[in-house]
Amino acid sequence: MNFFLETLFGGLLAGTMYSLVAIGFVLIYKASGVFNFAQGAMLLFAALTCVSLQEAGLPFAAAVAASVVVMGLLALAIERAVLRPLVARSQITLFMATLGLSFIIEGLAQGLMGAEVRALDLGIDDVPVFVGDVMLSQFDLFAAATAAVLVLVLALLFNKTRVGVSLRAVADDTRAALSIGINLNRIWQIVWAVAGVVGLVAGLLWGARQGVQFSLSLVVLKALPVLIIGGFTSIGGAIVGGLIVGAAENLAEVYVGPLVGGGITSWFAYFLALAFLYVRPAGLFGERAIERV
Amino acid sequence: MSVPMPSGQILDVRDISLSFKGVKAISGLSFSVQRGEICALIGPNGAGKSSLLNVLNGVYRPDAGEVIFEDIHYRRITPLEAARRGIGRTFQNNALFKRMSVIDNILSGLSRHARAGFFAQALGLPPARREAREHRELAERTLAFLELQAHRDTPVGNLAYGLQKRVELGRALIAGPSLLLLDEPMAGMNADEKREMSRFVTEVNRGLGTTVVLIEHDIGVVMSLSSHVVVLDYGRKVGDGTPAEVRANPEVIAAYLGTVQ
Amino acid sequence: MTTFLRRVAVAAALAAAFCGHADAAPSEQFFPLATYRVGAYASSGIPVWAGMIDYLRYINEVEGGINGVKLVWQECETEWTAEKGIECYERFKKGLNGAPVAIYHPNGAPAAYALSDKAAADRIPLITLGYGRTEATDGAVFPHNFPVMLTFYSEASAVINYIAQREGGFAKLKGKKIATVYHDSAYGRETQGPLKLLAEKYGFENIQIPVADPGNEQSSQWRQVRQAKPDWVFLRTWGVSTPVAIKTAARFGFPADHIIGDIWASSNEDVLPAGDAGKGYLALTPYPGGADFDIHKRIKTHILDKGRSDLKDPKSFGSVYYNSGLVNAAIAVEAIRAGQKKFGNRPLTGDEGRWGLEHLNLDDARLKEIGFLGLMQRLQLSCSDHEGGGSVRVQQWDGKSWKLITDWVSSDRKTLRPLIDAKSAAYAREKGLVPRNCARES
Amino acid sequence: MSNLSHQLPAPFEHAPLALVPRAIPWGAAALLIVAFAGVPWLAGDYWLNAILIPFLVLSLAGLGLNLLTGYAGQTSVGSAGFMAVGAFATYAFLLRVPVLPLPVALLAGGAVAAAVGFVFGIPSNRIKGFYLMATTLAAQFFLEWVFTKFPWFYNHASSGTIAAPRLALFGHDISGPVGRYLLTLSVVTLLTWVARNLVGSRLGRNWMAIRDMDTAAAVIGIDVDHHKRLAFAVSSFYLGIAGALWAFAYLGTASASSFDINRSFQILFIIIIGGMGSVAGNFIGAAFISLLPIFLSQAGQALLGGNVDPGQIQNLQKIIFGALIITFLVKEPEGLVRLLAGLRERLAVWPLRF
Repeated sequence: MNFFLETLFGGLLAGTMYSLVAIGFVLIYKASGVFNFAQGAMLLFAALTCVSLQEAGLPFAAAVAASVVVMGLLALAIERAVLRPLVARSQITLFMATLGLSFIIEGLAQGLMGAEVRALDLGIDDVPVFVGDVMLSQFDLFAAATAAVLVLVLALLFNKTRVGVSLRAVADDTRAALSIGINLNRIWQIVWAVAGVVGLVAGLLWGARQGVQFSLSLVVLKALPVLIIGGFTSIGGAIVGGLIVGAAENLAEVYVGPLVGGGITSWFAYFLALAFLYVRPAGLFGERAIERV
Repeated sequence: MSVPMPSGQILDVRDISLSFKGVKAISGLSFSVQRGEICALIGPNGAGKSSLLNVLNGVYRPDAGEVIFEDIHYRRITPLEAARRGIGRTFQNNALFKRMSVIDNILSGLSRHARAGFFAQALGLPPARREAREHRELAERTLAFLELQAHRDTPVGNLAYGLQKRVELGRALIAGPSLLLLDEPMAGMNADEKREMSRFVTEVNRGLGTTVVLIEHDIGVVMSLSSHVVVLDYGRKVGDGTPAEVRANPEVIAAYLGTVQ
Repeated sequence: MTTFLRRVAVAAALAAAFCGHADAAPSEQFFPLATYRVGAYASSGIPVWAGMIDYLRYINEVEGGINGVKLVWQECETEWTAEKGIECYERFKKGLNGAPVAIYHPNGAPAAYALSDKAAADRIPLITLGYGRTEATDGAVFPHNFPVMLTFYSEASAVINYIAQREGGFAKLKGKKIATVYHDSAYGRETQGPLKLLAEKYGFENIQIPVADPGNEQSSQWRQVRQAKPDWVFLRTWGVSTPVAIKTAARFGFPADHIIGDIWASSNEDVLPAGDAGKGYLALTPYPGGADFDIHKRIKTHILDKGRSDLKDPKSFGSVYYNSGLVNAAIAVEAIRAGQKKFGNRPLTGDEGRWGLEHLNLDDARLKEIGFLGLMQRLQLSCSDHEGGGSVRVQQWDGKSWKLITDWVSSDRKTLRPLIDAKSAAYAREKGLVPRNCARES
Repeated sequence: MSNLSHQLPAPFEHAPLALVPRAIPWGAAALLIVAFAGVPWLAGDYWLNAILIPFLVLSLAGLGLNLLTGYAGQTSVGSAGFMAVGAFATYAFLLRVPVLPLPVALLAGGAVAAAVGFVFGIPSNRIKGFYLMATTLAAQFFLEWVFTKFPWFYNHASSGTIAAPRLALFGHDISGPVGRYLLTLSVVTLLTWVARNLVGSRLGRNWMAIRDMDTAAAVIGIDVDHHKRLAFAVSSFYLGIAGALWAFAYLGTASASSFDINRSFQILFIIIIGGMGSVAGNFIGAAFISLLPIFLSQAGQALLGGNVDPGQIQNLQKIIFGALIITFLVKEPEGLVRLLAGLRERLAVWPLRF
């Protein structure tokens, strides 16, 4: 029973790491209707920028601040070069454009900052913590707390600021938002920048865990089932989806894995997502559009 | 429950109710359509006319009530089954296949009549070729009837709105439906185009004996084209009868004058 | 559009130029370098090419080539993929400006598999150190594949031998638990067969725990490890899954000094990202890290200090992957030297290169001579044995660098050879091949 | 059928008939003659092994995906998974039923892939768009896992790889570069012809109708669910055969990782660049995608020599590639095939316009 609880809690905590990546997706999808495959590349780019600056001698806080600026500039460039020319095109077209974008960002990241593995130390002791008999990871707790703070900050940003209100207007009804004079391009720039910063946070946490290197961009594949379960349009959904995927994946690997030879985490989350989809075709929290004909 | 339909009727709508997320779109609507007539549905925007058509051919699923079409009773039917039973349909905002040519759009209307199997088509075997040739002839005739030959190979997305309406009519027509549902077939047309479209509808109705249910805002067109008018307002029926009867109905006048100037 | 067409025209012209070079009498030996400097595995590749190029440069500039035959090399980027690997091979196989190819390093498992048949048809030997088909040890069935020094089977045996050494003899293995945490791929699974056999032989409990690719989240695996409480963990991950494994192990309280990394989990790049969690981590390797070997002193004086090194980051000098580049290059150079004894001091063809490899014999004296003693094990190849070595050294990470803690630990290749013979025979049947008769080869 | 025309009103009967006569595709015929008769004599090993064979196989894979995505409108990023099914199934047939001739084994492998594709296409009745794409990702990862997990699929080889058994056709050994090229070319020609038949027939029309608007397709009597599943099956058949050719005619030895997600993306790029909803576009896209990197690396090698880090050339190539994809999406969403058609139209009126 203890083992079960430990697996469950460990999985839930691990799931928040997925949620962190998924949140960036949700922001962009809500504001610009783009399924941003390049989120993984942005994560890599952000973390690599931060580590490179740190290596160049900047203190950690300054490096983070500078990375935030860089991600803002990247967002500006993306909005200009990709989103604006493709406005009003189909979602699939936009998705494919982000595939191209991910190539560019990955090429840039490795070209400018090298392909070596960089260690990243956030100064968190990664030693086990015991709650009763149940072992938890301090690092995971920290990551979960970070995710919570991030969600709180985002909630404040979207509910209390003018930018946030216009963003929600855009997400609700783009045409109506345009008609009341909201500058769509500006909103996109801001949202992509915020998503870049979310990517930075996720990139630093993932980077601390596995080293900052190319494979950081692969975490995007882990975030997809999370999005599907949670729905593309809900930050709450991204959190819940991450928790579900994390817990289910861990439980499945431990309890189902041995029956089929293990190593099932690569696809289990996707099948779980499929099962959810079959019941709710637009995710747990997503809303299914009524087809108007 | 299933009271038999009087002969001469092709469609009987009984107590249909439909709502979206708790908002009533149609409530307790009943009316019937005689075989061979042109029945017009009129009413202000949001009265539930399009929703009703969507219920009839299964795009929407009503909460209550029953539809009787020919000899089948249903509340919920799939659009596919409705098409197979002979209900043809055009849409308010044109539901054409925009990247396909005019002739391909018309041809697609025949697909439920096709018999050639997968391998016959894949390998270009004689049965498939013969069928394709026959279908093409029929499509060419439809094009000619609707005077669309000049646009045969144009992608419909590039056509003027009025022409698109005609293509959509052709696509529904070529399948030989016994009931044709036309959702604002003359929307956005000028007087000449409306006259032409009216002519097509009349010819289809008389030549083929196809029963037509259409939604139209232009009262003039409705009065000259149809033999039966049903008036809806806020999802309820407020009038039902010949054009003359409906024109004299005070409730109809109130509903109409209240919204349309 | 027109610029695009122009570009295509230039490309066609270039490609034509490549295909139709004039044949001159060869005076140089061509070393094709199929590299991977970008993509997911670039971080491990970059130091390898530096090691290879530095060694080739050292041979050319200090020793005047191999018995006077100068070496030329050219790079071709494969991104560790099979397609680009094939493209590079096809580009290179005819040689460079007349300089022939004697030996080819596919550098990457996908390319190695894809080139196996093609190289056999072109009669060019492939060296796959630490990857490739284990059953290619049987040179009778695989004349052109050379999984030299260490196959995954030998590696499995060597790790058990090392554990026995630590535990105080093979008798002590009985009842011990040895868990293998492996990357769930063909590479990761390859030790399952030999470990099963050895577990039966020595009576230890063989626990296998797979990590799905890419392996950046492993809490469920290490929770299983924690539950099973093994005495030792044999870590057969690769790429990003290694540092994640080391970190996650620490998170679950499993001691790093009881984890033994395999050949692909034994580099600086594998432990550096793990930070403090990697302190004490053990790893076995056929090419240990360290810059104190004799060859390093020579290369430092003649190449590095003259600014002629291919290394961009001098910190990597003596890193495990840099040293693997040295060892890979040295095997090829020595094989060509062996071939020259029979064919004369001239550039060799693929066939001659293969003969040289099958008659390669590096004993301690020769290793000392070329400066590789301690860095490279004794190696003797033959027609029936394309592996030759089978030993590893165990190194321990102290947080900054690797410290060698053992001499060469050999493997029990005799016990495992029947497994290999069965697989190579199955392959021969499948392909309808008639094995060579090694007794009649000279 | 004829009973339908009896119901037509008078104007229908008198309508003039204008059927377009079928033109003989001289261009295609000439291309085929060159490909079958000329290329084997002219091209060396490098062109056959490293460029033409993979180009043809990728074109075929692109064609398979294009049927599903470009024609039926269902985006898939699991193409490589279905290729793997075709490769491993063909291998199993060749290995375990040695009497089967190669073409039959290929067909059977394709059929198995089609069946698997059909199964993964079942959710398409409820799941749409990006959500459906996730289904195909599930297929990708699951199939990759299956073909590493169960040693039966690769005959218990220690390396997890499958190697081409002796390639022979009617007793002729075709394992040389020319033999493998001709095998690939024949298969691709045949399947391209079939694909042209399909997309020009009612089936292709129905797929396009579903792509353009699936609700309307159902309303006019097209069985949308059935056609979507059929598209998955047919597409997977093509991909399966492409996978078998990739493994045996091109690579020689393959494993599950030869069919990873990057291959799926590569095939998706082929159809984006070449042109969705076009048969010829797949060939153009595949040519582009297989030649561009080779051109860039050769050009880099030739122009810059050893002065530039080859890794940087590769990074640059990645950036160029990504930029090209975006440029295509912005400037020519219908792909290179449209661009070339435009060029041809302009050339046709050349003396007048230029």
